[in-house]
Amino acid sequence: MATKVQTQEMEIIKNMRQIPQEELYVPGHRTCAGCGPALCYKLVAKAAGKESIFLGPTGCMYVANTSYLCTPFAMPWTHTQITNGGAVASGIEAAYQVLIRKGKYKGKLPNIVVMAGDGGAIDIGLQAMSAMMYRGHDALFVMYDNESYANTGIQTSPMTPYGGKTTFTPPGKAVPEGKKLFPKDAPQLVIGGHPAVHYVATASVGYPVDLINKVRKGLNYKGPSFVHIHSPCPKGWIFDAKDTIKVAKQAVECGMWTNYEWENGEYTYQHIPKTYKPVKEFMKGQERFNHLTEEHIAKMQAFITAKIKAPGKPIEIPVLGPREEG
Amino acid sequence: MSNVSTAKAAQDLYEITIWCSGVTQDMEGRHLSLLLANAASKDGKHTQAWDNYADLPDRVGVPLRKYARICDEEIEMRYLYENATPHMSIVMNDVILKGIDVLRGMEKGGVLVVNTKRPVDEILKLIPNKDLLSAIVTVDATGIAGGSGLESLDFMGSEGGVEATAVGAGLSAPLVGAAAKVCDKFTLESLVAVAANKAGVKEGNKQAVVKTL
Amino acid sequence: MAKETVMAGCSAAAHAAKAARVEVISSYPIRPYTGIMMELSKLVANGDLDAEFVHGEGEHAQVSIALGASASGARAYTGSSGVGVTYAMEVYSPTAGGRYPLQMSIADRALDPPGDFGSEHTDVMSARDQGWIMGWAETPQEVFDNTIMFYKIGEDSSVMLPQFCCQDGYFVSHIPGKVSIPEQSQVDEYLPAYKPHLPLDPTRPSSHGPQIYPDQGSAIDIQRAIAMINTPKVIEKAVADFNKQFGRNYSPFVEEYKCDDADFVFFLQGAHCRTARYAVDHLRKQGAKVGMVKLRFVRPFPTEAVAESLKKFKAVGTIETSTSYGGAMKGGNLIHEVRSACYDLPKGPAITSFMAGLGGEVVTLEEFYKMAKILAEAAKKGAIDQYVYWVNFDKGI
Amino acid sequence: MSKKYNENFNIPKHLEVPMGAVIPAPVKEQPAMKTGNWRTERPVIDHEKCTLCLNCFAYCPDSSWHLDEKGERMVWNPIYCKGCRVCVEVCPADALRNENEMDFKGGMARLDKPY
Repeated sequence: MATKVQTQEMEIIKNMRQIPQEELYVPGHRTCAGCGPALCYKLVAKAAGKESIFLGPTGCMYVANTSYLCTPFAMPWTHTQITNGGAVASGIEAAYQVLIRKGKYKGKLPNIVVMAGDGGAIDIGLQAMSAMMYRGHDALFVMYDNESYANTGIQTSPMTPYGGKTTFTPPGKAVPEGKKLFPKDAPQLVIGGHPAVHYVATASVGYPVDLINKVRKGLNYKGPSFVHIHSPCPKGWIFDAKDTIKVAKQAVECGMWTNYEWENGEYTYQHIPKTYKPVKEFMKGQERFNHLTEEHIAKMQAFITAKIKAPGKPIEIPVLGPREEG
Repeated sequence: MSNVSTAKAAQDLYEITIWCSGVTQDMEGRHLSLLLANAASKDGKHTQAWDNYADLPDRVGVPLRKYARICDEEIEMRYLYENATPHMSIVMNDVILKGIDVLRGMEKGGVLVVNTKRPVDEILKLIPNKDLLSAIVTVDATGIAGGSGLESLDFMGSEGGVEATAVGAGLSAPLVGAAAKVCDKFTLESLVAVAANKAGVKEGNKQAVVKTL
Repeated sequence: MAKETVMAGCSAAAHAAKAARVEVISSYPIRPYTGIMMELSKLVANGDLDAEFVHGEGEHAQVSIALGASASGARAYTGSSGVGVTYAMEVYSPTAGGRYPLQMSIADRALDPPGDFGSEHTDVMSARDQGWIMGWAETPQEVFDNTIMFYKIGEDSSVMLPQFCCQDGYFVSHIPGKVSIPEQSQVDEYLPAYKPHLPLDPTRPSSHGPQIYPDQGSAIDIQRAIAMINTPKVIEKAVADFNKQFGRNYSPFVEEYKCDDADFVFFLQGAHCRTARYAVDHLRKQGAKVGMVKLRFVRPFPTEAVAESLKKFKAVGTIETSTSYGGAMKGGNLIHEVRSACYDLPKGPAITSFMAGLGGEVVTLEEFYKMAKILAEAAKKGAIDQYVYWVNFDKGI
Repeated sequence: MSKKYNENFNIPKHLEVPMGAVIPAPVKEQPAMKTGNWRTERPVIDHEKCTLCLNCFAYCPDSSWHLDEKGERMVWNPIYCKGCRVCVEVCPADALRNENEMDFKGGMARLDKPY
């Protein structure tokens, strides 16, 4: 007789005090001082708890966390290629389904969490992520978004904002704005085409309680969920390490980032400012935007103004793309 | 001990290891090694300057190493990871002395150059193996160079590219000036000639405090 | 009682996977291996096999899914052909290096360009140096048997390596042959449940695949090398036990056919061995002292067994079925391995190679006769004229 | 023919890698990667002013602030704190300040190598 697969029910918390004290992402890792993605990892690990399996596609949170032959992961963790986080997670989930069914594993289904960077989630890892979502595996895909390929020395990714200086988009005479493209809408990619997905959310390391709850809600759904977490990168965005939280909150205040949930087709928004500050506020604290002219900043503002009318939903892009410009 | 750190060059080399803080001092640290190598090269020596590859990727705040080597003849073992037996250590952030043995591998008679505002005796207290040193030099390079350090970020050099920034415009200039006080492998004139901030080199040389041990 | 059936190599692989009680299967369609997954999906759909059947979104994902499952403690099974095999290339090294003994069933197919469904071993031969066990079957029966044997070998605690279980596309995969399917209890007795090394398990947490110190690179490489060095002993026992349990007669590494008094031999792997046997029979009737040596494992390459066998002959012709463009012999891959294995023999055979069976072409009896002529000449002279002969395009052939 | 390759290699202890590079998970901390010596400035707490809001605990990327067992005081972990100063920035009660690490004796692990 096959054993029924039981899943875990994670508690929703109300305040800082209810954040578990126990560390599963333990101190002793080679991430930058003030690292946003490391903070993201810590909070997601607390949210998911001990009975979890984490996957780390190649990226900063692989290389920095596991150099050398030691890791800060108190829960089971495996490296995956930057390409295949979603696929390896699918294999792990499928294995646990059958092992529990056959009575070979006695516990509840572990919380399976992919911690992919923006590249490992919606660039080179998009295919595997999308397939995991499509197939309905009971796993959570977290995209810690530091808006670049940071591990390799800050190269542009599809999440790098317009105008962002990276080592692949250096501003120069011929290309004064550095990066010319606007970023992908990652949650929209998931929401738009995966019927097995019921929960997609965006969160920010600036709002830990909200972040933990979204991770837990995603885990509580029996099926795939996607949580996109804004994680400022002091090295890549070039700001003082002490300002990680300030930058995270500025992003929300300026409309560069919106915390929201998409649950069975319904959007709910969190931390919406009464009036948005100009995006310039967000940009001026980061050296990656220092080269931009007023014209570039206006272009960015036009994009954000259109976006914040209904965050998370498709927008009519109000600015010209690189092939449309004269 | 690993091969990376112990594979030795079998030549009579003068080895310099530079310690700095990750990201914020990365470029200036690299420039420091370049200035020393470039100056010695101008003085007719064979040289090599390079970053620690095994420390990559660079992280904000991580203790980071850069290397330079000077030799009278062509350097044979250019393809090593580290300086196994440094003759000179240069510390760009004094606090690194608290947490790391920057004299590791040094034989008796080496020298240490430290960027600090603090008195030399206070610095010496942080070095349990100071008997290896023949001299220590301190200089307030940060004070001389000015600025926050954040303005000199450029990641190209640490990944094998070429930086657009002039070599020796910041913190590295006064430190090489100070190093010239205790090392005859490069001349002050050549250092001034190769550095962007020439006044900084001279000022570092002037303000440096040498204590012979 | 064993069940006597007639089925093609694809079905044989599928039914062997069922007999091996695979627990996670990942699929993606590409001809000609597809039939394996079609058959397995039916077995799962009908409830004949309790396994998770995961539709991968490509071969790269297929191997990744199997890797995740194997790392979690489930017996994992996947497969592919041709460009599918090369698409998954990135994941082969992590699978072997992480010591996940999953199995990938290969029905060979030529690589592009242009599109060609036919068998050629270049697809998986391109992945031969990643630390996977690799060997070919000649018949659907051998496909069935190898599937079970390979799990037994790969999952041995001193080995723990993934396996490419190979068969020629179309010839073996699509042309039915006799397959005797043993009792499940017999298979269970031979192949116990998979015991992972240290799985991803919340009750005993571990970290898989962290970065290492820069100078531990060769130390982790030598681990895989040692596992491969251990494998022949395990193969020997696994094949002997298999023969005993199921009444078969497999040689562990190389099978000699009519070699006792042979002057020269064909040396090859896979489907074309079957034709070669008949070519040998016919040639012998005409008085030629010819035999055939069939290679069962390409990885680990059975250096001693090959040298031990080939030292008896005056000339050897490897029949390549794969390409090594610009390689040392400017032809295929096998000759490189065979010549290396024979290099230290005091009086080794003259060794040449034949490019045949490429892109799915049939290697005919006539072609074997022509090869025999060249080999007979080499045997007589004790030397070769060419390293490689492109059959149908070259001098005297 | 006898085998001409070795089956027993001497792998020095410090270069050994466990099978498949699979290692046991750490508990509470990873002592092989002590990061306290990255610090230029250290956060110093004024317990009188501290309201136990837990901001420092929640926002520390290096998990270096915790509530003590009695739940009365915040405890700082000097062995791993990298000195990023995030905690000082997020403290709403002005209970944390930065002080130069050089002004303190000890308080971090002294290492041979940077990793």
